[in-house]
Amino acid sequence: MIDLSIELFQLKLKNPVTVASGTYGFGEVYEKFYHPKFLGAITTKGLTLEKREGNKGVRCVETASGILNSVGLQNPGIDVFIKEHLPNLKSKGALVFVNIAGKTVEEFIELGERLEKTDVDLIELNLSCPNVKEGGLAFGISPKKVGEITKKVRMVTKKPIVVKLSPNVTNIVEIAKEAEFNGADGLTLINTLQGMAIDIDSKRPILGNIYGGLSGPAIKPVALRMVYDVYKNVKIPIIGMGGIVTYQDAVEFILAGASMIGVGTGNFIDPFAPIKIIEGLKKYMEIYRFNKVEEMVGLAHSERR
Amino acid sequence: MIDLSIELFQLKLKNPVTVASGTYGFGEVYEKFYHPKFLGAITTKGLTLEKREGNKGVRCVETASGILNSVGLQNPGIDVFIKEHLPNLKSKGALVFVNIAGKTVEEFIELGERLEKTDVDLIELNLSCPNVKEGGLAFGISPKKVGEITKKVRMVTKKPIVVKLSPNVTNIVEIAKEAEFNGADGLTLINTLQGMAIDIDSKRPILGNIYGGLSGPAIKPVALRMVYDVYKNVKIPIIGMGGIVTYQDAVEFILAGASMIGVGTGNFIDPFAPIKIIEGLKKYMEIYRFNKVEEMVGLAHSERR
Amino acid sequence: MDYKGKVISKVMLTSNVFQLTIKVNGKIDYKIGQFVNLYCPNKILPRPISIAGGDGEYLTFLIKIVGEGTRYLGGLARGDEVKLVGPLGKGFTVEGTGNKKVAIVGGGIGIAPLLPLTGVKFKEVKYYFGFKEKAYALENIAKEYPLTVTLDKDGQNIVDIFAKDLERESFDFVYFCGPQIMLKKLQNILLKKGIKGELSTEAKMACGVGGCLVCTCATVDGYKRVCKDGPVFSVGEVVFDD
Amino acid sequence: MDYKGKVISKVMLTSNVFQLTIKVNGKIDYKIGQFVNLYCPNKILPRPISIAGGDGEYLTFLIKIVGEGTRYLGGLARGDEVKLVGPLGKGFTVEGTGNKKVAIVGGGIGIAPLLPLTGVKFKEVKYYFGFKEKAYALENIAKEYPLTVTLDKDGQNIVDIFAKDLERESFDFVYFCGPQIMLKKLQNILLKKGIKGELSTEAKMACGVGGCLVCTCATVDGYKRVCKDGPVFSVGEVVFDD
Ligand SMILES: Cc1cc2nc3c(=O)[nH]c(=O)nc-3n(C[C@H](O)[C@H](O)[C@H](O)COP(=O)(O)OP(=O)(O)OC[C@H]3O[C@@H](n4cnc5c(N)ncnc54)[C@H](O)[C@@H]3O)c2cc1C
Ligand SMILES: Cc1cc2nc3c(=O)[nH]c(=O)nc-3n(C[C@H](O)[C@H](O)[C@H](O)COP(=O)(O)OP(=O)(O)OC[C@H]3O[C@@H](n4cnc5c(N)ncnc54)[C@H](O)[C@@H]3O)c2cc1C
Ligand SMILES: Cc1cc2nc3c(=O)[nH]c(=O)nc-3n(C[C@H](O)[C@H](O)[C@H](O)COP(=O)(O)O)c2cc1C
Ligand SMILES: Cc1cc2nc3c(=O)[nH]c(=O)nc-3n(C[C@H](O)[C@H](O)[C@H](O)COP(=O)(O)O)c2cc1C
Ligand code: FES
Ligand code: FES
Repeated sequence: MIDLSIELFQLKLKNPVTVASGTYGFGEVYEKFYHPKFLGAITTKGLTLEKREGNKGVRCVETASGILNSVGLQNPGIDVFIKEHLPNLKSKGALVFVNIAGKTVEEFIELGERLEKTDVDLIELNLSCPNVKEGGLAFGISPKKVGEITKKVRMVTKKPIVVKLSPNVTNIVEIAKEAEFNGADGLTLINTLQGMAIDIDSKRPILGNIYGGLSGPAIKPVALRMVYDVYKNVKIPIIGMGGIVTYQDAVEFILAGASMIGVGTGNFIDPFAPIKIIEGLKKYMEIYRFNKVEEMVGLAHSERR
Repeated sequence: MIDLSIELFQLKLKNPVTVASGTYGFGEVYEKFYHPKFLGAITTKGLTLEKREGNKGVRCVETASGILNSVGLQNPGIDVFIKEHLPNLKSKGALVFVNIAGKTVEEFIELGERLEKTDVDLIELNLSCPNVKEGGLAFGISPKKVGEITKKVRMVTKKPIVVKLSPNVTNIVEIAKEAEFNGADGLTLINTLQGMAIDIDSKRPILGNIYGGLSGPAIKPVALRMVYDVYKNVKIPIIGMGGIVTYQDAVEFILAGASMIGVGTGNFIDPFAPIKIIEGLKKYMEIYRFNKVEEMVGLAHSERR
Repeated sequence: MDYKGKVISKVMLTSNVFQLTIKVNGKIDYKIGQFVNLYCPNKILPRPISIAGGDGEYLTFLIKIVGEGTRYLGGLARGDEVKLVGPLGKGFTVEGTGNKKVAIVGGGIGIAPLLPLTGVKFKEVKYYFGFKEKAYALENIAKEYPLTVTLDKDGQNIVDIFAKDLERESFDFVYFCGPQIMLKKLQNILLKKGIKGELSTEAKMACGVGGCLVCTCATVDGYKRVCKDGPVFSVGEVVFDD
Repeated sequence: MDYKGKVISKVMLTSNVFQLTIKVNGKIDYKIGQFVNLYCPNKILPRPISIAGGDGEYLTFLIKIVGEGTRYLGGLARGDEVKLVGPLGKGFTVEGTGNKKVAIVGGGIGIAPLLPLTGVKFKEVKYYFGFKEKAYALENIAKEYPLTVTLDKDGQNIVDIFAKDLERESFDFVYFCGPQIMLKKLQNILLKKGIKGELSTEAKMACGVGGCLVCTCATVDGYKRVCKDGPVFSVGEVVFDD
């Protein structure tokens, strides 16, 4: 019998499929398509201490097989989330992964403390947002900062912590190791690649924020390479994402070393993508006689078979 | 009157369009489509001191709006090039940019010395090939090495030197500045992004070399961002490339700060791409009343107009 | 929420505006002003398009070709299939307007979401539909829809014409849609006159369902999602750029 | 070098193999064994496809659907346009074979580049065309082409059958094409027997014209480009993987 369930981060997940932070709101808007409980977990939009309005002007452009976004962490603030969104989310019977973004190390600690008292299931440290001026990418490119933040949040919470890494770095393995060494239970990769687009008629950058984060199928080869490299060098599980739309994409990431996968831009391309991926994974495992997802994780590293 | 000619690197170019190294051979194979003299310049495949066979196994996969290649610098060696290919190339009346790749600093110097005695028009230092074990990317991610190699090649040749940068870095601006500081006449960006693909049936990486370099429209937003950032921080001209297929793409790069553009993967998508880009540029300049390419370079940086 | 549509007809109304009628494999119970996401296989994001008419089983759209997505849609022919998701967004308020004198003001392709209002009973209704190009207008649009169309006069656009009428005539409620600049001008006029109304606005979208926050517009209560909290907003809600 | 083709007919020969005939806006003067690059708008790289027949103004292809590019081509219908570049590559040597006894050995879709050899005068010629699936073969292929087709027998593939014939019969020259494993086996047999011949091989391509070096295969003289130095190589030239 094929069993998609997987134990990760001391949690029992129905399946290895989640949604990527920022593409699914707080779980309520996709309910018209399918019940959130079918997902392995829900990952929320990035949350900050205070409410944020996000960036001005155009926030999205479509590019070849990808999109650039520059939302800039618009969110109602952690307290509103805990009071207004979390109870509803938890009542759906889904595991809730909460993505947090601090402007300072202290803010990360504060965010961790506030979540510790709630029933969220996992904390994802967003050390990689390319669309904010403070924190975000500035932290994510520094192995030292990544280590420090991981360690300090680790001290204020017993919940599993996953560190979300940026691909905009020379050496993602070094940063991944630093997170692992400082107590991360897992890693999420990748966040978006920094990019931009120019309107040749107005002759100006299209996005209000000039820069945006590139996501979608275009970046899949880059994401896959990073998952593959990081898997070779760490022992903690990886949540892989970046351009996953079909179950075939998901299988590639699992074979590269992801224990779990996230669907981001894929939700826009097909609102049912996560559900179709779950069904497709089952079919694939049937054909290749895998019983558990764990048997597939990292298989691309083994010798020719 | 619209004049596409541009003076760069102490050279007078017919137009600002070249081909990206490695996608055009040594200029002879595209002759059945159009005469090479119509291009602003031809850029050759990367050359090494000794002949190289390149990588084993599958060397190319198509990805969403991109391709991964892992040729691994297959080439006949600099001497064969100088003896057999260069005279033919020069006889075509095209300017010849030669892309070189050394395994060591000394090899770069040696390559520069050998070219100094020839009539090649420009030397492009490939400090960014992701598909070789020694040199290549290993040099390109180190500002110090980039500076050192630029400086030492500078000492052995009077020809213009352009340094080709890798996008697989945290801070491309820092590396660009190092090249400028050490005497580069220009910069080419970007080389390919490191990526990979996995065959879900065989469960193995598809490329013989596991990793490949991602090119094509998929990477355009990333390339554009890097050209834009580097332009802000250096004074030497930039040859922009990465996903350019149409004249609209070319205009985006010029507005971002490229004085010249290169067509790589675009040649595979449409063998006439460089020619259509030249024609399209003319049309665009007509519509927006530009007389010289120089007037457009970097315009996206100026205030809203 | 997600459907397959079969193209029943495609009529070019001008060189770059067409009317597309599809039959849905189901019934879309829509409110006037709502939109659907039409998927274009040559693009990764769907294209938001207002429902311009139809009973829900049949749907009509009025689409202007401005880029690759709409070009694909313009290439559809009878019998072709198109994937869609909807209805999306908030519609116009049409409850309790039976005793109101309303104006309906549309600019260019902005008339699309307003067209189904032709089926609503108002005490009195006046249409102000303006088009830049001649061909765009009267002959073809009016032929297809049961409308009296007020055309752009030289030098004056539809807002100018409406503003002039406002000097000697009054309205209880105004529905409007069109380019941003028109929305801004008209909203200012209505605010000054104290006339109520609703407008439908646009923003570049990704998800179309409220999940990604790329489609926000500034409002007096902070940023709101055009796809979910709009595209219809009350007069005075949206804060337009300068 | 670059042409527009208009689809004259598309005939499904099996559930995933079809014959495509196009009329070119010009005339492609091709050598047997050469190929063209067919552009598929849903993919960025063109698809290399052997010329399986035609006078150059009309061209016939035999295509197996294996992925998105070939699926697109399989969806073409009469009247559709397709962009192509060619002829590309080196063809088979057919000069001076008029006094030779030849065998033509094809496996599966590998018969495509061999089909135009049916128009060449040889002293004597024997065809060995093998197919895995029944449906793939005889009835349909033979109906379309003037061939005697030797079919796979249970447990034996076409190379086995040919090898058995070689025990009691000899040939001067062998043309062959098919899966890599078949090329390797057959080349070994011919080398051992000292029989000359040419094979057509495959590699993933990008440019198709010799500029990018992604399509190389190992040969006794080092790596060569399949698109430019091949796809036809002499027996003994290509060094196959283990
Ligand atoms: C709620 C909502 C309802 C809409 N209803 C309709 C409708 O009923 N009929 C209709 O024709 N369109 C409608 N639109 C606009 C339509 O969604 C866009 O025109 C379409 O997405 C453009 O896609 P594209 O691929 O053709 O162009 P893209 O390639 O995305 O854009 C091409 C170029 O056109 C510009 N552009 C984008 N949108 C517009 C626009 N609306 N007007 C002018 N230029 C534009 C872009 O900036 C770009 O420069 C609606 C939009 C929204 C948000
Ligand atoms: C010189 C040359 C001549 C050719 N002539 C013909 C021809 O006449 N008729 C024809 O049908 N094909 C021919 N091919 C093969 C054809 O080019 C490929 O099948 C095609 O490019 C696949 O494109 P795709 O987008 O459908 O599949 P892709 O999406 O590119 O690949 C889909 C899957 O199929 C696999 N695959 C790729 N090629 C093949 C193959 N040949 N057989 C089985 N699996 C494959 C891939 O590894 C991948 O897993 C020729 C190839 C070459 C190099
Ligand atoms: C519109 C949008 C908003 C995003 N917001 C966040 C966010 O708040 N926090 C975060 O960690 N990542 C955010 N991301 C990044 C995604 O979670 C994901 O890492 C990235 O998009 C790559 O995956 P994909 O290609 O499947 O989209 C956002 C991405 C998009 C497209
Ligand atoms: C098949 C192939 C071979 C390449 N070989 C080289 C090379 O030898 N030297 C080099 O500097 N860059 C090489 N490149 C990188 C290109 O020159 C270019 O920087 C890159 O492909 C991005 O541009 P594009 O998206 O237009 O292809 C190669 C790229 C491709 C696709
Ligand atoms: S388009 Fe995603 S929130 Fe509106
Ligand atoms: S495909 Fe480019 S050299 Fe053969």
